[in-house]
Amino acid sequence: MSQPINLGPRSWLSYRGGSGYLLWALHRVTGLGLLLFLALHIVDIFLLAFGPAAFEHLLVLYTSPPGRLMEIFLLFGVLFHAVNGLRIIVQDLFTKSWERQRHDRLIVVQLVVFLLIFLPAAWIMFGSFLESLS
Amino acid sequence: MMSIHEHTFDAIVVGAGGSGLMAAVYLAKQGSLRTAVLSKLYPTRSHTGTAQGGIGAALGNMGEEDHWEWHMFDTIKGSDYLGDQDAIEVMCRESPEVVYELEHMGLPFSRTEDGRIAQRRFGGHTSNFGEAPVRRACYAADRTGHMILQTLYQQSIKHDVEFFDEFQVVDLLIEDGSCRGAVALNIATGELHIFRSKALVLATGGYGQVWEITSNAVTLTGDGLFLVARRGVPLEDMEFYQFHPTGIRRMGILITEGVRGEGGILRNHAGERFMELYAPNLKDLASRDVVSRAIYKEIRAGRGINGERYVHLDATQLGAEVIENKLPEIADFCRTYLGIDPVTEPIPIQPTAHYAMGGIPTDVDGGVVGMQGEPVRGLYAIGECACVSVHGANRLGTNSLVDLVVFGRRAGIAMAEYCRGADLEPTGEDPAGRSREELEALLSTAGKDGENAAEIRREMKELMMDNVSVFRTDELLSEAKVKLEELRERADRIAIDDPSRAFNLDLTDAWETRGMVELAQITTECALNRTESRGAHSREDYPDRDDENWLKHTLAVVRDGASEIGYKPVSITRFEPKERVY
Amino acid sequence: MRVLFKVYRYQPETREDAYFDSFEFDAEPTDRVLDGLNHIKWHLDGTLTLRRSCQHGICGSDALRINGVNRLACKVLIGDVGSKIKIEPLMGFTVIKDLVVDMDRFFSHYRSVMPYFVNDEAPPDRERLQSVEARDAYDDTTKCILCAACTTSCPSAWSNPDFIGPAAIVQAHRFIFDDRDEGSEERLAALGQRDGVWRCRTVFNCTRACPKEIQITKAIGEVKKAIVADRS
Amino acid sequence: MSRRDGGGHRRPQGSGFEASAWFFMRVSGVVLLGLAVFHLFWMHFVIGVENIDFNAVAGRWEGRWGPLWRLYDLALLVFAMAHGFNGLRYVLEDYVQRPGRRLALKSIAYTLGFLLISAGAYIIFTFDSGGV
Ligand SMILES: Cc1cc2nc3c(=O)[nH]c(=O)nc-3n(C[C@H](O)[C@H](O)[C@H](O)COP(=O)(O)OP(=O)(O)OC[C@H]3O[C@@H](n4cnc5c(N)ncnc54)[C@H](O)[C@@H]3O)c2cc1C
Ligand code: HEM
Ligand code: SF4
Ligand code: F3S
Ligand code: FES
Repeated sequence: MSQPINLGPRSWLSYRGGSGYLLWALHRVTGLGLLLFLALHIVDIFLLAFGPAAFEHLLVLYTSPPGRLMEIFLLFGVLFHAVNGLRIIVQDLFTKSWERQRHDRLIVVQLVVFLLIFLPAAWIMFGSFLESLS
Repeated sequence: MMSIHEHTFDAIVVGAGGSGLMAAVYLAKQGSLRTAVLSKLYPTRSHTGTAQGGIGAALGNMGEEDHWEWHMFDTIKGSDYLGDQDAIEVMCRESPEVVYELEHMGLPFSRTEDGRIAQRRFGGHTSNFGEAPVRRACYAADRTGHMILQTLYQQSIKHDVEFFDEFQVVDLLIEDGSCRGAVALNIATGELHIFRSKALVLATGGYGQVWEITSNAVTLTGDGLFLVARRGVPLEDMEFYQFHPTGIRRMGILITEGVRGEGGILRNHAGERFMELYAPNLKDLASRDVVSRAIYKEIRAGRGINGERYVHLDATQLGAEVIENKLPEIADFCRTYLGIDPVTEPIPIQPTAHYAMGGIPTDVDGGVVGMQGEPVRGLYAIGECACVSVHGANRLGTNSLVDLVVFGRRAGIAMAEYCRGADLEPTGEDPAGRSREELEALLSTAGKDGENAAEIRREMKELMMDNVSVFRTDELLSEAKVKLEELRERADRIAIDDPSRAFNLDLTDAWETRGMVELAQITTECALNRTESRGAHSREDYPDRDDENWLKHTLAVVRDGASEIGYKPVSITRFEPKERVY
Repeated sequence: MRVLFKVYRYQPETREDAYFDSFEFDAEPTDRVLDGLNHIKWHLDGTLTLRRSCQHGICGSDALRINGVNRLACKVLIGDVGSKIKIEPLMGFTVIKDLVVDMDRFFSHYRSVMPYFVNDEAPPDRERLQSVEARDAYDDTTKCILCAACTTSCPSAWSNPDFIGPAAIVQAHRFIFDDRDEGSEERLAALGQRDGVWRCRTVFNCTRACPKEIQITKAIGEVKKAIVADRS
Repeated sequence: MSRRDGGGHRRPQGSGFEASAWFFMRVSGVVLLGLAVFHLFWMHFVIGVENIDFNAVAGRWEGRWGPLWRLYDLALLVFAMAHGFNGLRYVLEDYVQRPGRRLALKSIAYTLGFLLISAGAYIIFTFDSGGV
């Protein structure tokens, strides 16, 4: 008789929830991304067991130009997830900060902190990316 | 063909506002009785939730002396001596007890410094028989009604009350002087349900939608009133309809009297505090009919703001703190709908149709009584749709909430008692037949040519606003009578758009429209009939109160489409009628 | 001003699929969005179906998705949302017809937190005393009108219908932080379950959606802390 | 309808696992903030990715501070994995509603997590460059 037409990922994406919604989605994506990277990382470390050749064979992955680019994404992910995670922890500690205005202000602070660290670091990494090209 | 479902209960409550829920909680507390609550809205959507200012009880929590007798006197005076004093005595005596009971149910009243229920001033409430304003209105910020509704709904859940949400009662099974149940439309499916019962209480609220500018919800269409009227039960004092002085201009959204209770002042175009003229003693806190008339007079004298049909309610001297803490909802309304900040700017207001003093005549236990004072067995009425009569010709602020809980409780107790001694009476063949025919006929108009229900409502609302509101004359009322008859005929030819069964609000809107036109007619008829001015009923052609001829209640019963009028004496026990000055 | 309403329609008795209908007409910027919808229903197309009652943001009937976010149609002015207005039913509930959704699950979650005052001691003759500060501790959450705007804005509730949702937590908060109430242990136990407060990922959509401006995420945070404190 | 659960909405009595998980996410988050960010900083800006090779690892794990580095890396491994896999569990709980499928996916995730931690720990404990 009735159909749940307003369900499903399409409508989820179209909801205009604002900054909190966006940050949450990014937190989730970066968290999962980090997990994926970490799994990979453990695998390559595990290759140490098979001696230098096996290990260093895979290390090219990290030093190649695409690897250098990925590194920037990695930094973005770790940094964003860390700063956002820290904000959540702080807010959970001081529940009052979940009030709307305070929350909005904290998000601005968080973005500033994130950019202050990320931009210079990314700049340096971008430099080594350019180097790796040559 | 609609399919029909049948249910049997001991007691049925129609309407889940403050009064209905109070009765339901009391019925449920009796234990063994099977009780059902039918409501066309989810219970928490009921209009009781919009009540703002407070509930009156002589608790004397604010360091001022107060007595229920003073409350009784104020109520009687406020009613312009038309209220039944035995009933008023019951209400004012029981109100402290019921307010404590609400608190014990968890209602989050605002508090005084020493932890007691906080109280504020309200229009017409005085100490020592009219001497000076007294703080009697118990409040929970400015959402007292919301908290009452929520608390009672919570208690209903706690006591396992059975709810039929979004079931609209469309007929009452009243036969041979007794009520045997009701027929309801399950809005979600469009199916009819027959509910048989030993006792049934109507708690369907007011009918403010009859007027254009109103504080009432679009769903306050007076269903309970026209349902009983159609079954030959009289309606009492329908000419007394209260216009609240301070509704937001054009929208009618209510600005609680609590604003004036906290010190807000009415001002005309020149910035003058004009209430000093009309009520030198209580000024802005005079009773509502007095203030509404004063505003109309200012407007007529060209002293409305910019010469237009409104004046200002000035709350700026209250300060930000009082406004944010004690009147947060009001501040929110002003910001949302008017784009103004009440802390710094005056609020544009005009009188708004607000409350029906009249209704289904009952005794002090909610039992419905007929034309000759004979009880209608098994039928009860409480809340705004009932007329006990504790409000007489004009209700004091805060007294409706008292009325709901005091008489809701009494009716609950009385019904339980009645159910124990009574048997289920049989209903005739095909009890849902009438409703089915009526609704099927309306449904079959879907998509055909006919009158638009919304257009009929619009014309009726404008007419009632112009002709049957704060000031009335023979001429205006007679004109309204003729036009309403036309509207009623047109209402018979309504054609709807929506042919479907499930959630057909087009259908119920049309059905309600017909009922409202009938109520507008009864109101006009009674107003035309009463040739005096008393309380909210103000006849310019009969400006004085006339106790000799009119110290009596009107009873109107509809026979063959026309109202017949009878009378009932006023119960006067303690306070002899006096001139009413504030 | 000229306005264009794009309204979600679903009329299962006459047509199988859901679709959008457009209505163009003149309105005042100070009109409520609900006034626009009423105009459509009353004068353009009587089949349009939505719940509404009080018309001033108190009854909680008309929470809808307006231009992508949950709002009460009677608490937004047309002038504030612009001339193109898209109206959809609340997300995550089954649609019954047009803008009307089935609220059963919402109320069943509400009921699951014991949303009523519990104190079995015999009450005093007069009121139970409560200090102004103690009363303030739960003032905010008493404002809830059960409109469901919050729960249906929450990604956690969209994907997981068993999550009791912010509205039920708000209702529980109102009692947990009322010092007269004694049922909190049971309430906290219920809220500590898998589908209780821990499903809240602090997305904050709820707080932004609440028409009564209740600080919902804060209330949820307070409940979480109370549970953790209760356990340690 | 029974009184206390008010309307047939029954759920299993919990052990407070979710509360602990929530708490752990906060604690591990703070710990990781130190460990992971420092790790990243060290590897990228102190050592430099281009300089990392088998010898670099050996130098770190077998040098003067070797045991401490191993401990550090073990902590990082365990915390990051536990934190990350609990995060993955959250995501699965949120999006996988069918009980059977949810259980299956969670089992796979836990197994994977266990394998990864074991592999990482194995290396950390047993690494021996053989004196290269
Ligand atoms: C804006 C405003 C502010 C107010 N402020 C105050 C105040 O401060 N103090 C005070 O004392 N009074 C106040 N009042 C008055 C008071 O709130 C109302 O008179 C009172 O709430 C009416 O309650 P009730 O129980 O009679 O009905 P309502 O609360 O109106 O409920 C009516 C119920 O009947 C149901 N119903 C109606 N028709 C049908 C049908 N056909 N079938 C099934 N169910 C039906 C509805 O669903 C609803 O549940 C105020 C009123 C308004 C409008
Ligand atoms: C750097 C310091 C880190 C901090 C401060 C941090 C903080 C947090 C916090 C507080 C949460 C909980 C969010 C919630 O309960 O809603 C979280 C979730 C998560 N974290 Fe981290 N984290 C960090 C590092 C990592 C790392 C290294 C990984 C990858 C292995 C990771 C993966 C995840 C995942 C997958 C989630 C779940 C996301 C979700 O539920 O939406 N985190 N993090
Ligand atoms: S918390 Fe706010 S949004 Fe949620 S139901 Fe209550 S009033 Fe509506
Ligand atoms: S949107 Fe949902 S995740 Fe939490 S903060 Fe609000 S309940
Ligand atoms: S109609 Fe009541 S909240 Fe909008």
